[in-house]
Amino acid sequence: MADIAIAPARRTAPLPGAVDRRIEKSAPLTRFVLRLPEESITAAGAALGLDFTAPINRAVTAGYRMALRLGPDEWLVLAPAADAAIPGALGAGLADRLFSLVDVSHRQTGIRLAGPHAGAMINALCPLDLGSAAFPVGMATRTIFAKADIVLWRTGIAEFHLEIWRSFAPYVVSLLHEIGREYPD
Amino acid sequence: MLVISCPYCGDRPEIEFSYGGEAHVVRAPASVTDEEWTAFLYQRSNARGSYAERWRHAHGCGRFFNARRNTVTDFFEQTYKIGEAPA
Amino acid sequence: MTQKYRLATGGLIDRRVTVPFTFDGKAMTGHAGDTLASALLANGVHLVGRSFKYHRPRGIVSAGAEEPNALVGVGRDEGHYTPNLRATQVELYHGLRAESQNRTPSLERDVGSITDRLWRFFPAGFYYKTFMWPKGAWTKFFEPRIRAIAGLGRSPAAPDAARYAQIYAHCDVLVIGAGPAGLSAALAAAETGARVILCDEQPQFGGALLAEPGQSAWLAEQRARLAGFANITMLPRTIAFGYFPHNMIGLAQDLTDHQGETSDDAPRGRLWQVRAKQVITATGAIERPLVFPDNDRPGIMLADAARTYVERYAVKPGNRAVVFTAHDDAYRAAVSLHEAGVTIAAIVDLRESPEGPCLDAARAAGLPIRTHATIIGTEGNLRVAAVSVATIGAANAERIACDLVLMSGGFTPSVHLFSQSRGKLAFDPALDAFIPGTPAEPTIAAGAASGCQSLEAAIASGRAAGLSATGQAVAAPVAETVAAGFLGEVPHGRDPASVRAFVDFQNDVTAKDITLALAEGFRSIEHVKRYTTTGMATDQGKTSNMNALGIVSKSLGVPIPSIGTTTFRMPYTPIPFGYFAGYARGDLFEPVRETPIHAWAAEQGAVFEDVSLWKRARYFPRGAETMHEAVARECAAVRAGVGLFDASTLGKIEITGPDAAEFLNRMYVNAWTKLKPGRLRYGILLREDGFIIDDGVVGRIADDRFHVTTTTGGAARVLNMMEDYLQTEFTDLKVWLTSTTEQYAVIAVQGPRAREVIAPLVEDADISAAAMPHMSVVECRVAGVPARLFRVSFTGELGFEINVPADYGRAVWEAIDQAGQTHGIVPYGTETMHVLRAEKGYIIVGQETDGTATPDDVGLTWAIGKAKPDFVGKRALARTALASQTDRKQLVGLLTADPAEVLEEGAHLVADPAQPIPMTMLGHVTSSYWSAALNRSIALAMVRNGRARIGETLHVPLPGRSVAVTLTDPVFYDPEGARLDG
Amino acid sequence: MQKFSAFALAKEALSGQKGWTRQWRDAAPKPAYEAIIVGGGGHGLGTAYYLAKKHGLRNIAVLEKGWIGGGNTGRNTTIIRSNYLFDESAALYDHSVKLWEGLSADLNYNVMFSQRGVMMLSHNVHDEQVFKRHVHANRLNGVDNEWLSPDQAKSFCPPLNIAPGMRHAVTGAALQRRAGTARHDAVAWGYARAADALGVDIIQNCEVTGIDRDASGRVSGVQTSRGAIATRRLGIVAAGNTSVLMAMAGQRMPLESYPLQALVSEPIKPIFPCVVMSNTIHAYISQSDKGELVIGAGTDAYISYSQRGALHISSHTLEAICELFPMFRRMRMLRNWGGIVDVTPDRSPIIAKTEVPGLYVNCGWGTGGFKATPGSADLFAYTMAKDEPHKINAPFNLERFGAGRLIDEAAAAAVAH
Ligand SMILES: Cc1cc2nc3c(=O)[nH]c(=O)nc-3n(C[C@H](O)[C@H](O)[C@H](O)COP(=O)(O)OP(=O)(O)OC[C@H]3O[C@@H](n4cnc5c(N)ncnc54)[C@H](O)[C@@H]3O)c2cc1C
Ligand SMILES: NC(=O)c1ccc[n+]([C@@H]2O[C@H](COP(=O)([O-])OP(=O)(O)OC[C@H]3O[C@@H](n4cnc5c(N)ncnc54)[C@H](O)[C@@H]3O)[C@@H](O)[C@H]2O)c1
Ligand SMILES: Cc1cc2nc3c(=O)[nH]c(=O)nc-3n(C[C@H](O)[C@H](O)[C@H](O)COP(=O)(O)O)c2cc1C
Ligand SMILES: [Zn+2]
Repeated sequence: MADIAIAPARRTAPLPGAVDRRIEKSAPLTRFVLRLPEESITAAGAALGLDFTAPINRAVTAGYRMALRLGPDEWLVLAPAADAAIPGALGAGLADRLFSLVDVSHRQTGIRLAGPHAGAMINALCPLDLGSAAFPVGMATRTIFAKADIVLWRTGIAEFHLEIWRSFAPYVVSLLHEIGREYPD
Repeated sequence: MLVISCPYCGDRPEIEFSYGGEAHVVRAPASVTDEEWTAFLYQRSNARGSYAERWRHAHGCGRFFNARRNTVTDFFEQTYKIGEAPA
Repeated sequence: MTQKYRLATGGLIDRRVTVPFTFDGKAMTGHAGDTLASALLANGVHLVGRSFKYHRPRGIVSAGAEEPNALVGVGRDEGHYTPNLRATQVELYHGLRAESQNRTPSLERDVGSITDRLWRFFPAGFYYKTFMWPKGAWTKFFEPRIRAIAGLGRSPAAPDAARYAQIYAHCDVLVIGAGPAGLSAALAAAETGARVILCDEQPQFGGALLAEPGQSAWLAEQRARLAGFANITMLPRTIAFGYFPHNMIGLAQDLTDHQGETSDDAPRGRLWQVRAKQVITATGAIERPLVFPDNDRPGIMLADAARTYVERYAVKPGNRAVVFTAHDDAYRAAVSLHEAGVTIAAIVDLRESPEGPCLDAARAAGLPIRTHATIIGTEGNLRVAAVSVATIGAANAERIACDLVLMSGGFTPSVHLFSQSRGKLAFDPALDAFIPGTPAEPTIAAGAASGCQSLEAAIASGRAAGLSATGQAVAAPVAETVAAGFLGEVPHGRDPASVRAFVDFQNDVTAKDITLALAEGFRSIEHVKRYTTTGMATDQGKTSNMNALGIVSKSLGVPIPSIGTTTFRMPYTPIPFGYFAGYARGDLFEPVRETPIHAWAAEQGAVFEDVSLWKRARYFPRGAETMHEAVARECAAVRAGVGLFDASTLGKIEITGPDAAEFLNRMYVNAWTKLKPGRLRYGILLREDGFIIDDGVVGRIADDRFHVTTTTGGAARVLNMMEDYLQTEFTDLKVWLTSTTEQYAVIAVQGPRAREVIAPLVEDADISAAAMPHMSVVECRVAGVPARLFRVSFTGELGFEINVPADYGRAVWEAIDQAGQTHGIVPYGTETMHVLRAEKGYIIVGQETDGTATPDDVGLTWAIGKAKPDFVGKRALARTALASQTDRKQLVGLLTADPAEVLEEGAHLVADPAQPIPMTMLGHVTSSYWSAALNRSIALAMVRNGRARIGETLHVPLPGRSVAVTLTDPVFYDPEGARLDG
Repeated sequence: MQKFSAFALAKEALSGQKGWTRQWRDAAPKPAYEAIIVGGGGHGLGTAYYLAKKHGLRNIAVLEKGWIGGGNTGRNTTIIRSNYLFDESAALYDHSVKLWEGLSADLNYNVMFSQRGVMMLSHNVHDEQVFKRHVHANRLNGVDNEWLSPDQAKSFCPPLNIAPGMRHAVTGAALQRRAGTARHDAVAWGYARAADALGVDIIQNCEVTGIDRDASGRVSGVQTSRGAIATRRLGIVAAGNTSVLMAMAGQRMPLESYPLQALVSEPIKPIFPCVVMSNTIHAYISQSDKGELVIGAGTDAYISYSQRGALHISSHTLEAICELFPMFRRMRMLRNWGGIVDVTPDRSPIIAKTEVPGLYVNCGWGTGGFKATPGSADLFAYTMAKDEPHKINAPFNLERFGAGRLIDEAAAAAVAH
């Protein structure tokens, strides 16, 4: 047992410095990789209040919770850092059904990129078609940005949320900054 | 950069994928002869023309799947999920 | 100099804006809208360069991308210098500095032109036939001299100052070329609402119509319509350079280069990678030169180019011209020049009795026409001065003085991109040219690129392409009669041995070189190309390939379609490397991965090393310490007290699911079923071929949950391999894999005092030796933070590895460092970690192993779960060469006779250092360090049959000496492992 | 064979170049040959030459589906070196370098073997360990290879950027001075001409479409696009297409064929004196005698016979070139192309008999067989003539895979080319 008093630990975010004027660091989030075999999908949705039947590469939100379906059986569940109820709710809701839940809150970090050139800036180094027909608001997928793997989620017509592994985050942000130098806003 | 149709995600750019070599090479059990083991481990049809191969949508849904591609033109004939039979 | 050859009216240049520039240091002016070529011509300059091989004086031949001759170096300073730019493509800007190339000391007097006087000694392929003796003379003597004469421009001498941008784009229709065909295509497609991209390499849209004042109203109307469509992306100054599989097109867009001396803040250019549902190539056609004796003098240019200089740039390319043609279009040029005040001394037409409206117009203008006639020679040193004209087949020639010769052999459709797309070309006998045939990709050719010659046909074919690309009904094509022209060497009746009729102007390939190649047995057009170098210059044969083909066809008596073309390859015109490199520069070249503790280490003055993409602290020098001193101190501190090490880069994989243990059984050599929750095991992973690919400690967190670690460099590879087996091989298992490498910061606390240091910080766990033995794991809180606490050691000392959520890594690290101060804690780096583990004989995968080592080779047979029926690599271990006990290299320790001698890693071992070369090598040193603990050097080595040789002496031969070593057990320190249980 | 020399050039200069004769005959297939080589690349033509010259065979044909030298021989970055790690490889490649040193004279054809030195850059501690292991092994094998500091590397190759702050700073280099380049086309043509002079039929536009075997299973001939041709000794030297040909004899091979790209810049005056390779950041560069920067890229991820590679692969290489040589960032790409390289599991070649009597195979050179051309041809000719391997190529057999006796240069060094 600890025999000295321990002060609450300080968090050090993976993106320490200031970022681009178009780039906002997201607040700390709780993040889980949730894997669900077919038979657990509905029950898990009921437990967390999220629609897990939505198609692959879509985001669903309910209140402050969000889930991005990144694979046929894979969801990235996001919630404010204070939401500590997810594992418990799933455990209770799924009882003896199979699922896998892994906490990745610190594995990655989020940024929000917004503005009229947000799509073009991402397309500088991401090969996806980000036209609004091919990549509508609500679409979310893992993809490539230069030499980094990212999760790209379109949260608005000119607004994207990116999830990036922490050690790649400075690289992605520096690239976006470099790309953004030629755009006025 | 090819366009590859992931059976889960649809058409996506090649750089999201990793290559998995020839498909339908069944892993030999430990009981096989040296020749059979060597065939499994090293010998590939390496076909010129229609070729069954594996890809993984590594920077996407993460799934492995199979494809048939013409190795002369690089055009895909089809892609299909693991466990499914080619059309 | 005044612009003596500038016309008073007409053209698209802006006479209000005078633009100063220099050429070879000479100050001149041009106007906005000029190219460097048109401005030079306006100043009466034709001589602009020297050819590649013979250093012949060369002038401007064309007005576009096909230019073979007018290559110049441009740039305000070395950081902005580019060699080999085509003056015909360089837009004039204020202060432009251009210099000629491939000449010493000056363009007018060039010592290199000695090769021209000796040209008879330098036929095609001459270098294959000589310079072979004496041995070594090629590299030392001949080659350097040949290299000095060859080459065109010079490399910039300083790093490029510019920045480059890139973008991926998608569209329904990409239209390449904005001439009448491309404009019509883009508009027809855009009307349906399709996403259209329209690009053209020129600064303005219009293509051929930019030189047709009569069509300016039509052009203005089309441009206005374009502007009305929000769904058209318009990209002027954008070259489509490459056609890649699955309809991806590479575009190079010039952003600021044409503006000249702008700041380097804005990117110089942008690489586009466009994925199009349909592509329309409306890339026009290129006029062909005629191949006649001495056809390469400055002042000899393509007819349509001359007309373009008059009509578009308002420049008179000479005062007195002879027009040499096999095509009607040159008559239009003749009339244009005539109207601009150029005397047309003669129109020499190869054809017997050409007729048509173009000839009528020339006749009406009173221009002298000689049909069935040819040019058999030219005169003039640095500029053409006269031509000799003869009736075909006749002996006597007429000398006609001139300062300008226009030539037209007809037009070659620009099929480069279509052909790059692997579409099949079809030979059109009416055109005497290849046109797009069966496509391989969704692509349509339009306009002159598809063989149209009239404006009406070009517009109609463009519109039809735009409609069909968007799935609409298309009307029948406009009927037109097209004219071919002439291919190959023109008849001149002179001794072929004594004349040079140039086919490839830049590489100095003559008609005679091509027939020589044929005579020497080079029959395939690909061989002809490579033996003569025709078409291999920086213009890639845009003006020469068809003529070369014509010569081959006539010489061999084989029709052109049976000969075929050489392969079209990207890029269509040369593209700067910088476009491809784009943003990937300096720290943005590749991600620099840093751990959560990196900043702390940097603040302490750590020296870092690159391990895959990671930066890892290698050692923490104090004051002026060398690496050796720092490492010795860090080692001693860990052995005697306690040290702190950042192990965050280790790969981590969370394996969950009811079958997790069985999955590990099948993947790793080890047995996992009996591993209890809360315990750790060292695992070894093989490839299916039996060789070690990775290793790491695996902790069982719960029955259905494992925490797997991998090497730093192996993290992604191992996860991918596991996913592969899980998804495709062991599909019966209910298991899920999640990378947690970056979820945790990993802090290793190692040394006899490790427990004392961390104990005060640990909550919710009993870490006493009894409760938490070596190789166990517990979930608890450390410094107030939830942690997975491993009791594990890679140093041989009592040790812990604390996994905490990454954002808390630094705080926990600092808390431990703080708590450790009274115990003399020191941070240590990877170098110390290496020494400590080597003292214990622990291997590093990738250092002791190199992809050819089995578990037994490195003494890890004990780890193999013998009872398991199968695991990845098991079957392979039974192969003869792997199962051998005597033939394999095995891990041993080495002690040098002189304890101060630290062997070099990579050095090899032999039994007899006196044997002759090649020596029989028995193995090599994999790791070698100064051991502070043992106060001597130690080394690990892989040695053939090494375990049986322990105790023997072997030798490490070094340059000039040899070091004797004794083979020992690889564990140098605490062989009983007593310290682990501290 | 007409003798090539400065004298011959002078004579022809004065007599209108009329005296040059064919460098090789455009032979039509005969019904039968003592030995047939499939594949008119450097290795195949060289094999025919040595079979005729050293082993006295006279009735030999080389069958080439296109034009000789049109395969990888005509599309490689021409790097020649022999500083390989394992004894087997060092012996093989150094045998070749020694033959290169006399090749122009032997063939009476200037193949422009230029021993300007090949420098391999190290960028981290691991690279250093690997390269030093090479340097030591090479020295004991009699192969020259030396370790250079970054400054020494810079003075050997002045355009090199050795700034310590680079993303992948240069920490040293291994230099083989005897290594260098040669003129790729000349190698094919020189062998063809010399083989032709010894009576070898070089038959172009002749694609082998089938392999015939007699009742005993022995090779009895080939089917081709120009008819059937009989032979009892068949050597397959078809690089990227080896699997396709061997399948005609029912043989599955341990090979995969990948696209490999190269590119050249526009020519410039001499600036780059040697060859530089960086495996860590994927760049290979030299300057040809004509002045182009010759740059090698990596393979594409997938099997392909398309002879072209993807843009992102060559872009990646150009990123690396621009980092190492920042003044080349403004240089322009002139032409880019691809070849088909046949890769074995251990990245070492196969020069061997097969289980089919009369069938021999020389393949698996992957991204690095140009350097081996004369040595490989010499040893393969020996193997075909004697029906047993020479001791240098004996380890490079087909059985090594099953036995696990791999010669894994790639695993040992992650070195291509
Ligand atoms: C881009 C690139 C760069 C390279 N760089 C280097 C380097 O720097 N250094 C180095 O040492 N190596 C390099 N290599 C490898 C090297 O080019 C090859 O290993 C070597 O040239 C192989 O020679 P070859 O004679 O075996 O094959 P090839 O020259 O490919 O000859 C094989 C011939 O077989 C013919 N053929 C195939 N099928 C048939 C059939 N059915 N019937 C008849 N003929 C057939 C083909 O048409 C071809 O001409 C490189 C390769 C590439 C592609
Ligand atoms: N015989 C002939 O073929 C012939 C001769 C003279 C004039 N013409 C006239 O030429 C016109 C033909 O119209 P068109 O639209 O087919 O051709 P065009 O020559 O008018 O336009 C082609 C355009 O494509 C651009 N281009 C070519 N390759 C490119 C590339 N790779 N990337 C970007 N841009 C590229 C060129 O800069 C040019 O602007 C008609 O007016 C016709 O009468 C034809
Ligand atoms: C060492 C080397 C140098 C080359 N130099 C040139 C060159 O200067 N100009 C050129 O057009 N092509 C050059 N090439 C490329 C060839 O033109 C051609 O692209 C290559 O042989 C592949 O053939 P393919 O493109 O016809 O398929 C060179 C090729 C090699 C191997
Ligand atoms: Zn997918």
